[in-house]
Amino acid sequence: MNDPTLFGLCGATLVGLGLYGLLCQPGALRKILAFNLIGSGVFLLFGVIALRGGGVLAAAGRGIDGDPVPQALIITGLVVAFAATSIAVALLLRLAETSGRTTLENEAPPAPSLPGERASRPDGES
Amino acid sequence: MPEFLLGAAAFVLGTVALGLMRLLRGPGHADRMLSAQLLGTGGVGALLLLGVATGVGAIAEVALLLALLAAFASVAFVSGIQRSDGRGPPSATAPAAADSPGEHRREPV
Amino acid sequence: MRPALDILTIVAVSLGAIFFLAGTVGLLRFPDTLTRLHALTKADNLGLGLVVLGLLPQVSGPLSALALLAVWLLALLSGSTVGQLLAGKTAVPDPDRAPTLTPGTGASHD
Amino acid sequence: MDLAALLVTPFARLTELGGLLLVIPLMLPVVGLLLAPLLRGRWLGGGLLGRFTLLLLLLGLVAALAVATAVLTGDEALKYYLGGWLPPLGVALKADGLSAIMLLLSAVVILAVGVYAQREFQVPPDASETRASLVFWMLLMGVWAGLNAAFLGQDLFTLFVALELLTFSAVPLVALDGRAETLAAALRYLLFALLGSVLYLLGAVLFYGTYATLDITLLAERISGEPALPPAIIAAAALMTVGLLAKTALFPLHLWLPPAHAGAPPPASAILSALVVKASFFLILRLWFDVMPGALTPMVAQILGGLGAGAILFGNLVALRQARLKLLIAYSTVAQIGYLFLIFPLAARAESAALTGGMLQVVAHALAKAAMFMAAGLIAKALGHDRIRDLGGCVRVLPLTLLAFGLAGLSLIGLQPSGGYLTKTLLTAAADGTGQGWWGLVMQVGGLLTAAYLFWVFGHVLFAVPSTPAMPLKRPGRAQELVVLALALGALLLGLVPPALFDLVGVGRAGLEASATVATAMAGAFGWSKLWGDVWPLLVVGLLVLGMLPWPDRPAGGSPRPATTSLSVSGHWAAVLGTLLEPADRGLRQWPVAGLSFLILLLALAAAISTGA
Amino acid sequence: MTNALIVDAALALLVLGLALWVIATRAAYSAVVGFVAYGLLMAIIWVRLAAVDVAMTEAALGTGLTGLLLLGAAARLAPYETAEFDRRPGRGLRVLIGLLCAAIALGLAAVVLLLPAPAPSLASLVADNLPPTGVGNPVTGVLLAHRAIDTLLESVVLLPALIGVWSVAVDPAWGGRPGSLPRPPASSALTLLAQVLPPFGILVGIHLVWNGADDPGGKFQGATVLAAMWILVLIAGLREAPALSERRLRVLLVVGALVFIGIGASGVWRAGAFLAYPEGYAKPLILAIEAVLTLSIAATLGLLLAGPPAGDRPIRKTS
Repeated sequence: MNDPTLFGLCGATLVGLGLYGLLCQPGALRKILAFNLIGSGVFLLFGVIALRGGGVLAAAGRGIDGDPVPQALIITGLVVAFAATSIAVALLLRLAETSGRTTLENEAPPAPSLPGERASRPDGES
Repeated sequence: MPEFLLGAAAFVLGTVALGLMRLLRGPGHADRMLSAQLLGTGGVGALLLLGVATGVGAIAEVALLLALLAAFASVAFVSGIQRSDGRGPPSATAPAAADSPGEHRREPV
Repeated sequence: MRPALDILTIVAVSLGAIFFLAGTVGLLRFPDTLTRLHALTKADNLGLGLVVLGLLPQVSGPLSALALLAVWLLALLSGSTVGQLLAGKTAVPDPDRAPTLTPGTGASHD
Repeated sequence: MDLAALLVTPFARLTELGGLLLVIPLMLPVVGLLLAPLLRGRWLGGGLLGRFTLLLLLLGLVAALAVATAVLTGDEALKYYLGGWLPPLGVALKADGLSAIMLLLSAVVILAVGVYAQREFQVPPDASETRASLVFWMLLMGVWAGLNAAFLGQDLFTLFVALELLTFSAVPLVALDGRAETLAAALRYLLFALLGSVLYLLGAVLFYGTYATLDITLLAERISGEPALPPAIIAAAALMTVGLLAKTALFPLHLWLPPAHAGAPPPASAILSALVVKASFFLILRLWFDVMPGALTPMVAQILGGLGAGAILFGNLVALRQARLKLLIAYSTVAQIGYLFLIFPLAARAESAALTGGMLQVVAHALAKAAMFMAAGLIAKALGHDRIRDLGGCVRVLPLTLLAFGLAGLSLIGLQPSGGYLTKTLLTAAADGTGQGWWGLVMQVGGLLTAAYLFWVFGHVLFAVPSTPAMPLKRPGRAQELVVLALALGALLLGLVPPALFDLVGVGRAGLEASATVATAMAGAFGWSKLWGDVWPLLVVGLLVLGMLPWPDRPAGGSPRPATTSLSVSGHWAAVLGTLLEPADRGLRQWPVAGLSFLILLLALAAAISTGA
Repeated sequence: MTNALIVDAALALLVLGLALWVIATRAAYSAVVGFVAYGLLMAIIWVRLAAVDVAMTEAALGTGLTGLLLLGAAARLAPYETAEFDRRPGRGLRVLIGLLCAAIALGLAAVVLLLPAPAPSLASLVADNLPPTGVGNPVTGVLLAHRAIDTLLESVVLLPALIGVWSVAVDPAWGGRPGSLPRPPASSALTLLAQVLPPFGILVGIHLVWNGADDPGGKFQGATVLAAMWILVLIAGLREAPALSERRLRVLLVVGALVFIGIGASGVWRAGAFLAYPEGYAKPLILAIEAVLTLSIAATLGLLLAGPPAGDRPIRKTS
């Protein structure tokens, strides 16, 4: 077992851990953290693939920097993950401010008669 | 020499990792952050050692970035624990608090 | 010349590593946040400084050496700032803010 | 005549651009998205941004038409290498028949939504920009950009970025009104969709790790050359499929869809239901039919078909129990998504009928559902609520809107000559032809259940105590009503389109006889016996449902109607079934339970793929 | 190489331990602190994986900006957090989900061990096709030439994300200044830091972008540093955040992608393909795109952190 494989196994474990956190932690912020863990596990696997891909080059004596294509894609992916995190955080903060909720359990079961009351929105169409 | 530097990097990393015990034990957020900060400095040190050991100059730049942004994260932390004390955002947004439901003051638990 | 520089590197880096160890021990053993903070900032600044000092003879150009020094200066600056900010908070016994810094209360649940 | 020439010549030039033509639909919405934040102000009658968007949408429609024309007349897929770099290094764009259909469909639906939303999202005279208007128009562009990129991309990573563009644009639309419920719905949607996309990305990573390319064509070549699928590819296919299923909200992963689609402003709901869930479905098609053709094992096909059947039955039954019109339509979407997944078990031996039927369902459902959501929006605007039991008398207020709603409903039920009819006929024929008649049975039951809830709505509209004011709170715009009607008519008359045009489905795909299949299906559509055979079950359902309605003469004029109206016999068992299913639905939509379904599905798919490997 | 192996094993174990902490600890704030430490270690791992460009991005984005974002969120959510823990799914469900997650992790681990060897790779293809792009850093070559469309779409993706963040504002606040940044009370230490660090950081950012053509670094890393410095100045209160309706700000947000598309479109006439560069002009054009994109991305990242407008001034009546 060489070291990139070690990190590959680490990435696989991170995906598993993150999945568990995303599904079992009730708090939305914890779910956001868990999503980031899954993401970094995936990127880590990609990084391992990049390094393995560089092995061919190293054997041919052309540098050891790994395969640049996955590296470029990981950078793109990191930025996208940051954008996702920031939207999620903004929604969550607003949700907490308006309702005090920070979890994602089902909406209250619709009362038999009137939940349509609030269907017309007060300021949505301004 | 590279072997010694790598060994030193491993040692520094292992040491500051031990410091993460503080993360587990707490008891306050500040203590937890201290262990992260130690990890930051230690990580920077380990990166510098790695950079020289492997002869890749750009690693020093990673260390530079890490040091730069670690300062930033610490500031975020210090401001953050003030917020978690329940002190609302000060002056700049306070006047609006009355009429915008979005920025009402949060009460400490 | 070379062996002397190598010895300098070995000594300085080893010393630096020991300071890191000291910082860790301080962080783990000292009784309260403030003393931990002091142990930490002193130790890791010195540790990093010694590591940088030890590495200086090993790098090729003046630019790399400058980068090393810059890293250390940055760490010093941010370390002292954060130290001050934290210490400022810890030193003033403000009842409003006490919860997060005393064990077991505030937003931490353990 | 000169005018015609003036219009036709540039169009012809456009279709001769070849692959470069594909850059236009890819970049047009992106440029719109980038220019939108600069267009502050209230010139052009309070809607500079809206008018600008409309202009772009018209241009986009022309571009999509040009792509479709070029693909259909050239009878081969358009391809373009961005930057002149060939895959595997570069990224290719490709429009085969399916892409062309999707491009055209999204251009049409988004244009309709754009017309509808002019009124709702215009800037009031005393401001230069409002939150809702900027957010809506920009994100509409964002959704459009994401859709077109997803339909044209040939690179698994580019498709990932497209999916994220789509998600980031769609999620804030859900929470546009800022109420806590919609914020929670948006957050749920976002987190579940992110789970889907990160697993999709993991799949793409494994593809790259095995073949060092992300280009669909190259991957297909390499995979078809394999004696057996490597383990990484099995894992990748399972991860990508289940990730995309989560984004498509296929039962039982539909936890986020009903609150999100029902809570969004009506034009946004229309886009979300009609198009956004279809993009991830489209990528599932791409994965199984283009990236790994031949790897679709019978087990996988049966799992996907089974989930589809579950969606049809479950979604329709739960829809029956909804008290609010928009939620009913949202659950109807859950059900209608199910039909799409019947393609998989049928495609193995009846690819023409399955793919053509599936694409027809995509188109027909998109048109009909967009029409229904926007009609529901007009109803809610005019009445101030969308409670089904209080819709009585609203036909007097909104005759045109309700007509459109009903016509769109006919397509969902699957009556001649709608797109829904063609879908059902083609898929049922395929099911019978391949000895899997049970899928046809599911579709029959689904159609009847759809009819039941539409009768339920119309029963209230026509016969319930007129509790609505004679004058609407807000009269819908003429353009709004017309555009809804046009979409509904589009869905209803899809079957009358000349069959030759359906050959578009088969471009870029060997051995697909779409036009012949459609022609056969339409040939017997209007025979009396056929018509009667299709209509009488609906009449029976209609009678049963109307029997459940509270008749106006019974609780005479009592304004707070008693909670339990006396039910007919049929009403009783429907109520029993409903009371059983509603908690089941609520349970399945619990986050951890949905997560459990997700994990089980992932492992089951991996096992099913490896049975054939 | 034993020392290297020890470093790697220690890193892997630490990262896993921290991930476990992030998942399992009770208080969200502690979890976030753990996540910041985790990001730090990931940066070191990227160095070990010979991906220095990624390490820089992770150090800047993963540790710095994400840290600020999540720490701020955790602090603001702390008052609401108490009830969360009781809403965990039941023990049986947790065990079941845990087992399935473990199965998936094991499956993935098996897949990792079974990846083909020798590993297929595009590395030599990139190396062969780097000269026409004129840049020396293969990662930059891939991002700006071979796969330019990804980079373009990705810089576009940031805009809906920003609009999504803004969209949660209350209507009267629209167009005002963003209000999510922490505002600690004025302190001399913070002011000093916010005065000393930014010039240095800007230097580093420019260096990263400029050098990114040939050495590790590039627009994302540079932009992240610039954004962090800007945010630091805002947090310290040395500058006021701009009102989000300002036209200059809006232009800054979109100019990068527009220039990118413009240069890409000119490629249709000058170089035969959309997003292609005319021969001999590739490097200056790439540098130009990088420079403008850096500004746009930095502004967008900063505003993503700064949050939705918070209503200190109503929208101006202009036209």
